[in-house]
Amino acid sequence: MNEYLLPVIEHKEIAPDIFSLYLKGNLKNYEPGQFVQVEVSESLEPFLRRPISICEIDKKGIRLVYRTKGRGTKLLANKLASRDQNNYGKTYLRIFGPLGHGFPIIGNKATLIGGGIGVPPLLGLAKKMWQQGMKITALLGFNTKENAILIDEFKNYAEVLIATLDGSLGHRGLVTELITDNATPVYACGPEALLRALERFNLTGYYSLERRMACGIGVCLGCNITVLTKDKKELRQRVCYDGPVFPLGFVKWGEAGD
Amino acid sequence: MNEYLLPVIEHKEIAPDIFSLYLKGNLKNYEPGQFVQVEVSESLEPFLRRPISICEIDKKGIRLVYRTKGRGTKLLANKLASRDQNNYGKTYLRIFGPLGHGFPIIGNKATLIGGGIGVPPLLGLAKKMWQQGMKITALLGFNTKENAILIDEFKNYAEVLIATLDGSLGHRGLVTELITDNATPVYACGPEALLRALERFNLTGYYSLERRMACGIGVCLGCNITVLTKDKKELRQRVCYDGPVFPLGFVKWGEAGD
Amino acid sequence: MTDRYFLLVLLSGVKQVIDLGGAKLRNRFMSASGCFGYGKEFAKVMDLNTLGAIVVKGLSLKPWPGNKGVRVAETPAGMLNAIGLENPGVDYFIDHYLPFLKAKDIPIVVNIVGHSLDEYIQVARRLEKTGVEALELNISCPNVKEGGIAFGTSPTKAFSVVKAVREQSTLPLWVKLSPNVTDIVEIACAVKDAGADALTLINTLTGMVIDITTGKPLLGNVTGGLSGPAIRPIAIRMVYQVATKVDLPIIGVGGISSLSDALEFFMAGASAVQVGAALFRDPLLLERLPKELEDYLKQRQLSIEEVIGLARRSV
Amino acid sequence: MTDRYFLLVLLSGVKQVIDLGGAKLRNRFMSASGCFGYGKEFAKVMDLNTLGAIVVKGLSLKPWPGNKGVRVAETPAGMLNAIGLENPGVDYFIDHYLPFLKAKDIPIVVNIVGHSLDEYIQVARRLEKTGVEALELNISCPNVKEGGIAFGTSPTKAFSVVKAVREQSTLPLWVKLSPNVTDIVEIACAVKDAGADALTLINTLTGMVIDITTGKPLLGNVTGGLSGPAIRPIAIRMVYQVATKVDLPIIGVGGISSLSDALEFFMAGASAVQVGAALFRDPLLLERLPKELEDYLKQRQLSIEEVIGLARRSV
Ligand SMILES: Cc1cc2nc3c(=O)[nH]c(=O)nc-3n(C[C@H](O)[C@H](O)[C@H](O)COP(=O)(O)OP(=O)(O)OC[C@H]3O[C@@H](n4cnc5c(N)ncnc54)[C@H](O)[C@@H]3O)c2cc1C
Ligand SMILES: Cc1cc2nc3c(=O)[nH]c(=O)nc-3n(C[C@H](O)[C@H](O)[C@H](O)COP(=O)(O)OP(=O)(O)OC[C@H]3O[C@@H](n4cnc5c(N)ncnc54)[C@H](O)[C@@H]3O)c2cc1C
Ligand SMILES: Cc1cc2nc3c(=O)[nH]c(=O)nc-3n(C[C@H](O)[C@H](O)[C@H](O)COP(=O)(O)O)c2cc1C
Ligand SMILES: Cc1cc2nc3c(=O)[nH]c(=O)nc-3n(C[C@H](O)[C@H](O)[C@H](O)COP(=O)(O)O)c2cc1C
Ligand code: FES
Ligand code: FES
Repeated sequence: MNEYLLPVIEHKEIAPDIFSLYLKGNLKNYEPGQFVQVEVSESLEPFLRRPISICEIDKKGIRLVYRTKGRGTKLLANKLASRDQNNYGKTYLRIFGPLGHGFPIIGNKATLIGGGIGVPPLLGLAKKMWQQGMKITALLGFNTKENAILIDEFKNYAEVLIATLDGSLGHRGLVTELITDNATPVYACGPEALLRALERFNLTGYYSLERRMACGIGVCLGCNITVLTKDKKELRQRVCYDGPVFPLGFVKWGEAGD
Repeated sequence: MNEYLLPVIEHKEIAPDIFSLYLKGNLKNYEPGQFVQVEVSESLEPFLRRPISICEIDKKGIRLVYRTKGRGTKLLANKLASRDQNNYGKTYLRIFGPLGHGFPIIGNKATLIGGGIGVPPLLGLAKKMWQQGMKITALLGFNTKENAILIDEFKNYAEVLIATLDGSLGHRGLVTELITDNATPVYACGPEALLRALERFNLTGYYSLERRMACGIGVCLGCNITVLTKDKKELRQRVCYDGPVFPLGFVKWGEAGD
Repeated sequence: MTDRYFLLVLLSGVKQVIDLGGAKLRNRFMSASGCFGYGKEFAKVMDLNTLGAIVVKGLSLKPWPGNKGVRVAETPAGMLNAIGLENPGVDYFIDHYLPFLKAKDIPIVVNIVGHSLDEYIQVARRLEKTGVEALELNISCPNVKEGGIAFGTSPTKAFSVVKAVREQSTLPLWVKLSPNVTDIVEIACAVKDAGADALTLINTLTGMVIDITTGKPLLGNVTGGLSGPAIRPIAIRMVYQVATKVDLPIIGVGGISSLSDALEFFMAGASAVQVGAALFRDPLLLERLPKELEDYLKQRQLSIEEVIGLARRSV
Repeated sequence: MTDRYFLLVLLSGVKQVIDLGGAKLRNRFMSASGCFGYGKEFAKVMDLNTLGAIVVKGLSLKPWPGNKGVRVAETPAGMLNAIGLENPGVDYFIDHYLPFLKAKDIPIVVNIVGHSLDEYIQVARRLEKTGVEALELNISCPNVKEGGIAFGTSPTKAFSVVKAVREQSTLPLWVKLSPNVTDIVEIACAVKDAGADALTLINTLTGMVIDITTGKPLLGNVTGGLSGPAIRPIAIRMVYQVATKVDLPIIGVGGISSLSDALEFFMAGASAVQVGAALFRDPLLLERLPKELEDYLKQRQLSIEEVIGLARRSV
C-alpha cells in the first residue's frame, strides 16, 4: 500500500448519482476486492478519506465507481464535474492503497453475486477469473433498469443474469432468487441484507463487507466486527485490514452495523 | 448589499502571487473603496469569507485583484487555476456585497496613493474620478518592478508616478517620497505603515483600512477601532461597516492591529 | 393533521406562537447573541420578521470597550472571538435600538452580562416593562469581584446570580450556560433550582491560536471563545445530557450551519435553536431555515413535537 | 551554532536524544495512543524509526471488547470515536507486539487504562523491566467502581491513581489529561504533586452526533471522543495554561495535521507532540514532520529550545 497523487482522466455519470472515475496509474499488488482511501477534499472538512473499492485496473488506469451518498462524495463529484472533460489531466486525486485483502480465487468456476453499488468490485474479479480460464456466472441485482451499471462489461467475462426489484430489466425480484443449486463458490458484494440472505442458502464462498472507517489501515479499530472461527470461537477482526472480504457465513451480524 | 453566485470568467496571475479575477455580473450601488466577502471554499474549512476590495466594475463584470497570502486565498487560487481557461463559465464564486463605505469624492483634483495590494481598489476610484472630469495623480508604490500591477490601467485615467523599494521601476524608495505640496486631497490604500506615514504630512483626504473580519457586515464587532472625532472625542467604529474608508488622521493606531 | 395545521396557519395569516419558558416566539429559529448586533445591520440584509425572535448582543450596565488587539481568528471549521463583550450599555440600547426593533414587531430577547451580581440585577431591572420578550442571562463572563472566575463554572455562583435576577425581574428568564465545565448537568440543575425558565446551550469553548510568524498569541486577549461547526458535537452532547436530566425547555446553539444541523439539536432535545458564527459565512441562513424546517416536516408528515427529543426516546 | 549541531548530528549518524520526564526520545514527534495500533500495521506504511517514540493503543489488564455499534463518525474538521478502549490486554501485548517493536529499536511508550485503581497498578507492574521507555496513564476512562466518573475529572481521584502507580512503577510516568474539565490547571497540579514526570495534553472532548435519517445517536455508545483539527484551539489553550502554571514537561496533542500546527504547540509550551486523527487522513504525516521541523529551524537559525514556550515569553 502506498500514497498516490494521480491525474483524473475520466469522470462520467453512468447512472443517476453513480460515477465512473479513471485515475492514470497503477497499484502495485492489487487483488480484486481491495479498496483505496480517497481524499475527497483538500480542505480539512470533510475530514476523513472515503473507502472506495477498486472496480478494475487496466491499461487506461485505475477505475473507481462510486455513488454520491453524502456530503463527501457529493463534494468530490461536483468538483470533478466542474472540470472540463478535455482537460482532466490537470486535476489530481489523492488515494491510499490498495487496502485490505481481496477475494481468494479457488477452483475453476464461480458465481459472482452483486447488488447495487456492490457490483463494481466484482468486475475486476470477473476479469481476473476469466483470465485464469474460469467459468463465471454473474448475478447482478439493481432497483430498476435505470440504476443498472456495468452489465456490458461483465458480459465480456461472464454469463450475466440480472434482477431488478421492479422488473424493468431481467428477473423481477431479488438477485438471490437467481441462485442455483450449483452456485458454489460464490463471491458476493452488496447491501448487508443481501449478504445475510446468502447465509440462508447452502453455499460456500466469500463476501465483502462495509463498515464506517476512519483509518482504513487497521489501527483505529473503528471498523471492528466479530467473526466466528470454524471451531465457533469469537474473533475480533478489522474490516479494513483483515477484510473487507470474509468467508461466507462467519460474520456475527448486528453488533456493529449502521 | 446582496448575496451573489457568479460565474468566473477570467482568472490570471498578473504578478507573482497576485491574481486578477473577473466575475460576470454587476453590483448595485457600488462605490469605489467598497469590498465584498468572498467564499473561498464550499466546505466548512476555511470557515470565514475573505474580504476583498472591488478593483473595478465594467461591462465585462466585477473585477477583484487578490494576493494569495494564507490558506484560504491559496485554496481559492488553486481551485480556479485548475479549471480550463476556456471553460470558466462553469465555475461559480459566491460573494456578498458591496460592503462598507467607499471614498467620498470631493473637488476637482485628487492624489491617489497606493501601496502593493492596496493599489487595486484605487483603480475603480481613478476611473470614476476621471469620468467626472477630475485631474488625478496616482502615486503607486511596490517592492520591485516584478510586483508592480495595474500601471497601464491607471495611465488611462491619471498621471502615474511609480516608486519601488529597489529602484527597479520609477523612483527608488518609498511612495511617500513622491508626495508634493499640493497633493491634497489624497485617497490612500496600502499597508498600515504607509497610512501612518501619510499622517506626518500636511494633507487631508481619506484612507482605507484593513482589519481581520468575521462578519463583514457590522454585527460581530471583530473589526472595531477607535476613531478620534474633530472635537477629539473617542468613537468606536467598525472597519467593515463604518469604514473601511476613514478621514485621514483620525484613526487611533496601535490598539487593534495585527 | 399536521398538513392541515400548516394550511390553517398559512391561510389565516396568523403567526405561529411558540412558548419557550413563558416567552412567545414566532418560530424556532433565532439569532445567537453577539452574531446579529442589535438587528439594524441585518435589517438591510434580510427580513427580520422571518426570525422566531431576535437575541441581541450582550448588554452590561455601562458601556464596555471590549478587548484590544486582534479580536477574531479563523480556526478549522470554526472561529475564535475575543470581543470582550463590547457594548454601548443597556440604557443606550433602550434609547437607540429598542424603538427600532419594537417597530419591527418581532419578539426581542435581551442577552445580559454583568461583572458582579449587582450589575446583573441592575441590567435586568432596566429592562422591566420595556416590552422585551425575555432575558437571556449570559453567565459565562468573569466575575470581576471574585477574581474573574466565570459565574457559569460553579453551581453555587450560577445559582446565586440566577436567583438574584429571578427575584428582581418579571420577565421570562433564559440562562445561557458555559460549556467549559466538568459537569454541565450539575450547573443546569442549579440554574433550574434558582428559577430559570429555559436554558440556552452552549456558549463558546475557551480556545487559543498562536500566530507562528510572530510567535505570539494571535488574539489581543490571548484566549477567545470557539464557535462554529467545530463545536457542534460538543453542543449536541450537552443538549442531549441536559434534556435527559433537567425538565426545562432548551434552546440549542453551537455550530448550526444548515437545517440538518438544526434537526440534530431538535432531536437531541432542543425546543428552539440559535444560529451564530455560520451567519458570517452565510448571512441569509436564518431567513431560509424556518421555511426549510416547514418543508421538511410537511414532506415527512411530522410535527415538530415528534422531532424534539427523538434521539432520546429512541435509545 | 545550531547549524553546526545539526551537521555534527548528521555526520556522526548519532541519533538525537531528547529527555522527556526521564524518557529518552529520538525526536519530538510521536504517535497518539489509539491512532497507531501497536505499530505493526504502520510498519508497512512508513519507516517506524523516523518516530521520536511510538505510543501504543491503551492497554488494560484483561482483553477488553470495546463498544458495540458504530464506532467512528466524521464531524466538521474532526471525528468522534467510541472504540471503548478495545484492546487485547497487557499480557498479550507483551507477548505478541513488544518483541516486534523492540526489534525495531524505537522508544516505546505504553498508554495504560484501568477501570479501577487496582487495575492501573497491575498493568503498570506488568510493564516493569519489559524494556518500555515510559508509561502514559490515560486517566480519562471511567472508574467503574465509583460509578463511571472518569479519574481525570476530579483532582483528588487523579492524584490517587497517579500516586498509586508512581509508587509501584520505576518507569517514567506521563499522565494524559482529559479536557472535559472546568479547570485543567487544577488537575495538572494534582497530578504533578502525585509524582508525574510529564503531562500529555489533551485527550478527546466528549461529543455526539445524531443521525437525522434514523433520529438516533449515530454512535453505538451514544457519545464519543472528539479529535482532529476542530479541537486544536482548545488543546493549544490548555497546553498554554498548564505550561504557564505547572513546572513539568508537556506533550501536546490535539488536532495536529501539519508542521505549523505542531509549531503552535511548541510555542504554547509543549516539549514534544503527538499526532492522532490526522494520520487517518494523511498516513505519511508522521514520517515527514521531523524533517520538516529540522528544515524550519535551520532556515531560521533557531534552536527548538527557543521555540518551546515562545508564546508565553512574548506576551
Ligand atoms: C471497503 C469499502 C468499500 C467501498 N466501496 C465502495 C464503492 O466501490 N463505491 C461506493 O459508491 N461506495 C463504496 N463504499 C461505501 C462508501 O465508502 C460510502 O458510501 C462513503 O464513504 C460515503 O461517504 P459520503 O461522503 O457520501 O457520506 P457522508 O455521510 O458524508 O459520510 C460521513 C462519514 O461516514 C462514512 N460512511 C457513510 N456511509 C458509509 C457507508 N455506507 N460505508 C462506509 N462508510 C460510510 C464516510 O466514509 C464518512 O466517514 C465502500 C465502503 C467500504 C467500507
Ligand atoms: C476591507 C478589506 C479589503 C481588502 N481588500 C483586499 C484586496 O483587494 N486584495 C487582497 O489581496 N487583499 C485584500 N484584503 C486583505 C485580505 O482580506 C487578506 O489578505 C485575506 O483575508 C487573507 O486570507 P488568507 O486566506 O490568505 O489568509 P489566512 O491566514 O488563511 O486567513 C485567516 C483569517 O485571517 C484573516 N486575515 C488574514 N490576513 C488578513 C489581512 N491582512 N486583512 C484582513 N484579514 C486577514 C482572513 O480573512 C481569515 O479570516 C482586504 C482586507 C480588508 C479588510
Ligand atoms: C463574535 C461573537 C460574539 C458573541 N457574543 C456573545 C454575547 O455577547 N453573549 C453571549 O451570550 N454569547 C455570545 N456569543 C456566543 C454565541 O451566542 C453562541 O453561543 C456561540 O457562538 C456558539 O454558537 P455558533 O457556533 O452558532 O456561533 C458570541 C459569539 C461570537 C462568535
Ligand atoms: C480512534 C481513536 C482511539 C483513541 N484511543 C486512545 C487510547 O486508547 N488512549 C488514549 O489515551 N487516547 C486515545 N485516543 C486519543 C488520542 O490519543 C488523542 O489524545 C486525541 O485523539 C487528540 O489528538 P488528535 O486530534 O491528534 O487525534 C484515541 C483517539 C482516537 C481518534
Ligand atoms: S478503519 Fe481503522 S481499523 Fe479499520
Ligand atoms: S467584521 Fe464583524 S463587525 Fe466588522
